[in-house]
Amino acid sequence: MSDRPTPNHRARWSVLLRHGPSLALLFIIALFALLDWQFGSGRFFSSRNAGVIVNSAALVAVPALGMTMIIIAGGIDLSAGTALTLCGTVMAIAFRDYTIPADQAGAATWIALALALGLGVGILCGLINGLIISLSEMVPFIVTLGTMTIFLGVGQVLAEESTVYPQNTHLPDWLRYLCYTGSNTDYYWFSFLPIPSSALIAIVLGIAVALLMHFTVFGRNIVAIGSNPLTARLCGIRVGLTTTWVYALAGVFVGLGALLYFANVKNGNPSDGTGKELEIIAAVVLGGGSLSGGRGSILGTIVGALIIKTISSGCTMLSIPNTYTHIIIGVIIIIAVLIDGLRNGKPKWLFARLASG
Amino acid sequence: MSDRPTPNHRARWSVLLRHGPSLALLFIIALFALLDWQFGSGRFFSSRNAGVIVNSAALVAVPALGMTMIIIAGGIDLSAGTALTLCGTVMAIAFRDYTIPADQAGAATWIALALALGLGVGILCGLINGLIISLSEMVPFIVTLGTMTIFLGVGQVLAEESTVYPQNTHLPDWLRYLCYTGSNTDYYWFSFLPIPSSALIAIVLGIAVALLMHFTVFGRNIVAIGSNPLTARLCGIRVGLTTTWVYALAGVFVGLGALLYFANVKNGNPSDGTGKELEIIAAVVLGGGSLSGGRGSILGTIVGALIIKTISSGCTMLSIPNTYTHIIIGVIIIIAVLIDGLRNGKPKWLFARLASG
Amino acid sequence: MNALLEVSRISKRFGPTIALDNVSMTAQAGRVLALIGENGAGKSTLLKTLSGAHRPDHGTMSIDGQSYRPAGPIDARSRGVAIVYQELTLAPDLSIEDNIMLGRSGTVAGTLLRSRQRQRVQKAMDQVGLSSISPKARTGDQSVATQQLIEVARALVSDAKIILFDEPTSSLPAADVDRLFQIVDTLRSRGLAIIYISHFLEEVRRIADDYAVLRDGHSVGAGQLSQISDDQIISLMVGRDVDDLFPAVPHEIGSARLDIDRLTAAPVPHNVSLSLRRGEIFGVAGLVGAGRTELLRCLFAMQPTRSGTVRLDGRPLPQRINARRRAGLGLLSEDRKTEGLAQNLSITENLSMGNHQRYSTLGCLNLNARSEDAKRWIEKVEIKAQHPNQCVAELSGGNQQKVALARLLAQDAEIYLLDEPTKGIDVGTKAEIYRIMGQLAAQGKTVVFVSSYLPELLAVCDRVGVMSRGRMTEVRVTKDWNEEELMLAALAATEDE
Amino acid sequence: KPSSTSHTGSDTVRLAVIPKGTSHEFWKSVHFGAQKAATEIGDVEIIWRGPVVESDTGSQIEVVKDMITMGVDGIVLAPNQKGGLVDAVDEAIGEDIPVVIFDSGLDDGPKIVSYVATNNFKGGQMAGDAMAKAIGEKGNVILLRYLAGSESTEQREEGFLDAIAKYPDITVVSSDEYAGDNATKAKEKADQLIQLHGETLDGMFAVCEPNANGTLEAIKNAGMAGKIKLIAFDPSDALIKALRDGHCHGIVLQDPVQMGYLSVISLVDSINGKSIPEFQSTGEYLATQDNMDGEPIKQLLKPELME
Ligand SMILES: Nc1ncnc2c1ncn2[C@@H]1O[C@H](COP(=O)(O)OP(=O)(O)OP(=O)(O)O)[C@@H](O)[C@H]1O
Ligand SMILES: Nc1ncnc2c1ncn2[C@@H]1O[C@H](COP(=O)(O)OP(=O)(O)OP(=O)(O)O)[C@@H](O)[C@H]1O
Ligand SMILES: [Mg+2]
Ligand SMILES: [Mg+2]
Repeated sequence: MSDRPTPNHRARWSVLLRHGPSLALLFIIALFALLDWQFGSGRFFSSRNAGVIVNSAALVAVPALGMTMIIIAGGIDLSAGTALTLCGTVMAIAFRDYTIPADQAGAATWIALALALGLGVGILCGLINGLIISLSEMVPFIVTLGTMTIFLGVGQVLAEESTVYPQNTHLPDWLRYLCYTGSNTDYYWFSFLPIPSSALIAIVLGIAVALLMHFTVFGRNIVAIGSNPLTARLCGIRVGLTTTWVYALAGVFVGLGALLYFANVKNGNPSDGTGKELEIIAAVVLGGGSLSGGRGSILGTIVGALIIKTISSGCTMLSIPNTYTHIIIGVIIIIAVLIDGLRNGKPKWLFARLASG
Repeated sequence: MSDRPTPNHRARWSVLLRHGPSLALLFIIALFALLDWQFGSGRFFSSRNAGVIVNSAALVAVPALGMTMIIIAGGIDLSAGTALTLCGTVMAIAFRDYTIPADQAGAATWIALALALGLGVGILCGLINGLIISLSEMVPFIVTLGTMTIFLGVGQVLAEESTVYPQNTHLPDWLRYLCYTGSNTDYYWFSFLPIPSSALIAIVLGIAVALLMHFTVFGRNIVAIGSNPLTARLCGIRVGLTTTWVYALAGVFVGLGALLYFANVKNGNPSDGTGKELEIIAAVVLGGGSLSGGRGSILGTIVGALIIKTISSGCTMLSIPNTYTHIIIGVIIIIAVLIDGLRNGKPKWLFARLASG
Repeated sequence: MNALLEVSRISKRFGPTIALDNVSMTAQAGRVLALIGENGAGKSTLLKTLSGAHRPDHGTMSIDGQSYRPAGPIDARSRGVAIVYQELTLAPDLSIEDNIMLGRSGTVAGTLLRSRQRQRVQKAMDQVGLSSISPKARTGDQSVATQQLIEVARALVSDAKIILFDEPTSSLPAADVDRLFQIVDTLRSRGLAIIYISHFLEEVRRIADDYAVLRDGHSVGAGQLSQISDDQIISLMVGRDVDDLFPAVPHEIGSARLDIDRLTAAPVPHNVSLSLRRGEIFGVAGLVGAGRTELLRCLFAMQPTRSGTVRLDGRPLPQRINARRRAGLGLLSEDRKTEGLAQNLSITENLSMGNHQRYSTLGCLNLNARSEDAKRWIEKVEIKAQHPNQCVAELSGGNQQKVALARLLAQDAEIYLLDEPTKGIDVGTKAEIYRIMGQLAAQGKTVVFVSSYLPELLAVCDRVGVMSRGRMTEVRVTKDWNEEELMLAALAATEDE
Repeated sequence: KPSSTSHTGSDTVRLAVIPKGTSHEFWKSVHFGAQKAATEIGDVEIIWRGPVVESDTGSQIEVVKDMITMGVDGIVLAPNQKGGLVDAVDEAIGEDIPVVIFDSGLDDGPKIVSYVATNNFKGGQMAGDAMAKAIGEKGNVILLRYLAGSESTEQREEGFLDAIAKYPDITVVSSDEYAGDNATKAKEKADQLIQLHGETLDGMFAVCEPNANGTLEAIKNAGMAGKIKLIAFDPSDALIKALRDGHCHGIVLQDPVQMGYLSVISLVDSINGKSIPEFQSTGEYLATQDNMDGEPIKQLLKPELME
C-alpha cells in the first residue's frame, strides 16, 4: 500500500490529483448520456435527473467530508453509518415526542432544539471515537468497528427496535423540502435556481472544510499527523488532542448528514446505517484519499460521491437489471481509479516498459 | 493507524502477541460462564454449546485464514463476503442441476466436480483480485470494493436473484453433517470426539497456514511485503507475483469457507455475503493483525473468530435482548483489544505516567 | 566562559538496554560542542533527551542555571532548544513550507498567515541553499539531501539558544556541507550553543571548539578539541587503538565484467559509459542531484532506463530487479529508513529477506540455520543489538546501516553497488567496512562505491569517476586525483551552463 | 386507450413496478403477476426495478425518483417503510403519476389509487392458531423476529402474539430475538435459542422465508426435527419438503402473483378513469401436510416466477 509513484512522476501529482476524479466523472457522465441517448429513454441528461443525482450524492458527501478529514489524519471511521442513523433516530424521536406542530407559535424553538439534539449526538459519537482512539492508542479500525455496533444498539434501544415516525405536521417546510427534487420551484431555497437544498448545503460545507484544511493550522496539523505521526509528535503537535478533534468534527458532519437523511426519509431507523460506511469511505477513496493517511481531497470526495450516484442512476435510466447494475458499478469503480492511476504513472511496470521501449 | 508499540516493549511482543487474544477469550468465557451460572440457564458452559460456538466460529475462521495472509501482506479483501456466497451459490447450482442422488453409483464423481467447481470459483475470485491489484498497482481497498459488488452481481445473475435450493438427496452425508452439532455421535468424524467437523477442518487448515507462514520462504516473503514493499522489492522478492499468489491462496480459503457455508444452510444465496467481510476482517484484527501490514497471527485469527461468536452466544444464553447484545458486543470488542494493548504497554502516556510517578 | 546548558548524571534505559548511564556534559554559549562516539554509544538518545523527545530516568538538566525538564518537544522549543534529527522527520505529504513551520503557530485565530511566514521560511531556505526550490513543493518529492536541508531550515526558523545537530552531514554532499558549516559559524558568532554529532573527525575539527565522547552510554572524556589528537579521540571512542583508519587489502584488478554503454534515463543519468573490472573498487563522486543514486538504481533495474545497455560478462542483463540480482548484482540503498530496511521486523528477518535460498530446501526454511546465520553476521559486522530478534527500529542509526550492509554481503553478489555505505557509521566500523570492501575485491568481485566523503573515496578506490548533471564527466585512477581536483571536477560542469 | 406521455410517442403505457428488494422469490412471483396483467391488457410495458438492499429506504426513494424522471405513466410500489416513501409518492402524484401501493402499507397522506396486500396481521394470527393446534394448545414457543422496523413482518409478529394470547397454556419463552436478513444469521440465532431452551421447547415461528430456512436447519441440526413444531411464513423448496416430511407443521402463504396482477390491473383501470377500492386483500392461506397437494395451496406453494 505504501508504493509511491516514482520521483519523476511526483511533481505532476499535486496538480493532477485534484482533477483526476473529476475527469473520471465527466467521462462517466458522457458515457451514460451517450448510451441513454442511443438506447435509453433519453432522460439521463436532464436537469431533473441532475437534481436527483446531486441530492443523493449530497446524502453521501456530507458525512464523507468528515470521513475525508479522518482519512487524511490516517484514521478510518466504520461507525459513520450507524452513528448517522442513530442521530437520525434521535431527531425523529425528538420530533415525535417533543415538538409541537410547525405552524404553532414557539415551534421554532422546539425544532431548533430537536435539530441541536441530533447534531449533539453526532458530535458525541465522534468524540467517543476520538477519545477512545487517542487515549487507548488502539487502531481506529477496531475501535470504530466496536462503536459501530454500539451505536446501532443504542439506536435500537432508543427506537424500541422499530422505525420512529414523527408527525408530519411537526416538520417545518424547509426541513421537509431539504431533499426535494421535483418541479415546484417554490420548494427550493432559491426559486430561480432549482438545485436541491441538500446539494447547496453539501457545497457550502465542502468549501468550509477545504478552507479549513488549507488555511488553518489545524488543517495542516491533520495532514502532518496522517502523513507521519512521529514527526508530528516531534514537532510538538498534540497528536492525541488533534485526533480527538478530528473525530469530533467529523461527528458534526455525521450529524448534518443525519439531518439530510432524516429530511429525505422523514423517519429514523437505526439499522438503516449498516453498510453506509463503506459507501462513504468509497467516496473518499474514489476522490483520491489514501487509507494510509496524509492524502485526500475535499473536491475529490464530493466528486467521488457523484461518481457513485451517477453510475447507479445511469443504470436505472438505461433499464439495466439490478444484477447487472452491481457488476457495472464494480467495473466502473475499478476503471475510474485505474484511469486516475494511469494519469499518475501508476502501473509503474507499464510506464517503465513504455519508457524503455 | 501507523502507531506502533513503543520500541522498548516490542521485545515482549513476539511472545505475548500469540497469547494476548487467547487471554481475552478466556476472560470472556469465564465472564459469561459466571454470569450464566448466576443469572442464566446455566447452559452456556456446556459441551453442546461449545460445539455450537466452534461451529459458527469455524464459518468465520476459515475465510479469515486467507484474510490473515492478505492483511499480513499489507492488503485487504472487502470482497471476501460476496466471493464466499458466490462460491456457495455456484456449489448449490451445481448440486441442483448437475448431480445425481448421493446414494447412486457414480455420484461421488459428480459431487467431487461440484465441490471442485465451487473451490475453483473461489480461487478465480482471489486470482482476479490479486491480478488487478498487482498489475494496476491500485490500493486493495478500492479494487476489492469493486470486485465485492461484481461478485455479488455475478452471483445474482447465476442464481437469478433468488435462493438456490439443491435437492437434499443429492448431498452426501458427510457434507450434510459437516456443521452438525447435535448429540448423535455417528454424525461426527470421530464418534469418540464430538467436535463439529467444520471446527476440525478449521483447525487443520489453521495449522497448515501457520506452518506456511513460519516455515516457508513464501510465508516470510509475505511478511516482508507487508512490512515494507520497497525493501522486499530491493531484496529481489517479486512483490507483484507474491501478492497475486496471496490473493489466489486466500481464494482457496474463501472456497472452503463457502463449502462450510453451504453445508451449514444447504442453499446458496449470493446476497447473504454482504457484511460478512467486516466480520472476517474483525476476526483477524481482534487476533492481533495490523491493517498496516506485516503483523498478524493465525492462532490469533481463530481466537478472534471464537471471541466474536462466544459473545453472541453468551448474550443469547443470558437472554439479553438483541439491542443490548449489539452494545455488549461492541463494548467487549473494544475492551478485549484494550486489554491486549495494556499488556503490550499500549497507551504509552499511561505507562509513562506510571513509570515517572 | 559560561555554561549555557548543563547536563548532569542523566540516565536513560530502554528495557534492558542502558542507553545513557550517568552522562554529564556542558555546552557553552558561542561555542560548538562535538558529541562523538561509536554507533549505539547513546549520542542520539542524549540529544533526544535534550529536545524533549525522551524523558530521562534520572539526572538533571539546566539552561542558564535554571532547571530544565522539558515535558515534550514544544516545551523544549519554548525554552530555546531546536534539533535536527538523525533520521528524517518530515511529513512527506506537506509542502516544504508547511514542514518547516510545523507545530509553530504563526497564526491569527488558527488561520495560517502564509504571506507573513513565507518571509521567514524563505530566509531559512536561502540560508541552507534551497532558494531555487519552491516552498510550496511537496516534501516527499524531494531528494534525501534536500530533505535533510529542509530539516536544518526547520531548526533555523526557531529563535533558539541551543541548536542540536544529529549527523546533519551524513546525507549531504560536500558543497552543502560547506554551506552548513557557514551557517553553524554564523550561529556561533551570534552566541548560540551548538551541539553537533558527527562521525567525521576532520569535520569535527573544522567546526567544533569542544568535544565530549560517549562510549556505551558513559561519558568517557570531554574538553577542548585543540588539546587532543585524533588518535586520542578514537581510542577514547573505541576503547582501544585503531591502527589504520583506511586499511588496504591488496587486491588484483582483472578483466572487464560489467559494461555500461551510454546508459540514459529520465531525468538522470545521461549517457553514462563505463567498464568495471573484476576485483576493482570503483568510486563515484559528485554533488547532490548529480545522478549517482539514479545510476546505481538503473543498474539494478529499479528505475526504467531510456536507452543504453548493461552487460555482465558480455551478456545483456534483463530489465527486472530479481533477474539482475540473480545475475549477481546487489544494491545497498541510500535510503535505509524507507527502503533499505523493514523497520518493524527483526534483525534476523531483515538479514534473511531475499536470502532464503541459503537455508531452505524446496521453499521450506530451516529456522535454526537461519538464526545461526543471523548471529554470524551480527558478529561479523559488529551489530550492537540485544538479540537477533530485536526489531530493527530499536537499533541506533549506524547499526541499522550495518544490518542493511550485512544483508547485501549475505547475498554473496558479484557486483556490489554501494550507495553511501558508510553513512552514519563510526570510525572504527568504517575501517571494518573498507576492509570488507577490500576483501570482496580480493575475491574478484567488483565494488561500485558511491560516497560524498571524498577522503574515503581517495583512500579505498582503485578508480574514481565524477558525476555531474547526470554525466560521468571524468574517470581517473585514484592516484591521479586529489580532493580539490575532485571537488572542482564535480562543480565544473555545473558552472559552464 | 389511455393517453400516454411517453416520449417515444407510441401509446404504450409504461408502468414501474418497484418491489422492496429483488432477491427473494416472492418478488419474482409479483413480477410474474404484473407481467401477466400487462400481457392481458396489452400495450403495457412493465419496468421492474428494486432497491439494492431490502432495508434500504434511501435507495428505494432514489428508484422512485428515477422512475419519475423516466416519465413512467404509473407506479406500483411496495414501500420499505411506511413513512419514508410518503414524500416520494407525493412527488410522483404531484407529477400526475398515479401510484398503487402493494404488500406493505404507506402512511396516510398521498392520494394513492389503491393498497393491494395480504393482511399480515391476520396471517400472523393464522400462524398462531396453527402453532396452537400443532403443539396441542400447550407448551413453550419461540417467536423469532425478522428485522427491526420492517412493517409487514412486524404485523405478522403482532398477529402471532395476539393469537397465542388466547391460549393460556402456551408460554412464549422468547419473543425479542431478531434473526437478521439471511439464513446463516438465522441459523446461528436459532441454534443458540434451541441450545438455551433445549428439551422444554415445543414450537417455533419464523416470520419470513430466509428466517424459516435457517430455523429449519437449526432444528434438524439439533436432532429435534418433528419434535419442535415449526410454523413458517412464505414457502421455499426446503420448507415444502420439510412440510411433507413432517419437519414443518404449517406455512402461511400469501398470493404474490395475485398481488402483482391486481396492482397492475387497478393502476391501468384508474388511468382509464375507473374507480378502485381503497384496500384490496389478496388473501392469506395456511398450508399443512394434509392440504398441500390440493388446490389452491399447491399452486400457492410453488407460484409462477418471472424468469
Ligand atoms: N527507542 C529505543 N528502544 C530501544 N533501544 C533503543 C531505542 N533508542 C535507542 N536504543 C538503543 O540505545 C542505544 C543508543 O542508541 P543511540 O541511537 O543513542 O546511538 P547513537 O550514539 O546515536 O548511534 P549512531 O551513531 O549509530 O547513531 C543503542 O544500543 C540503541 O539500540
Ligand atoms: N536534472 C534533474 N531534473 C530533475 N530532478 C533531478 C535532476 N537531477 C537530479 N534530480 C533529482 O535530484 C535528486 C538527487 O539525485 P541523486 O540522488 O541521483 O543524486 P546523487 O548524486 O546520488 O546525490 P545524493 O546521493 O548525494 O543525494 C533525485 O531525486 C533526482 O530525481
Ligand atoms: Mg544516532
Ligand atoms: Mg544519492
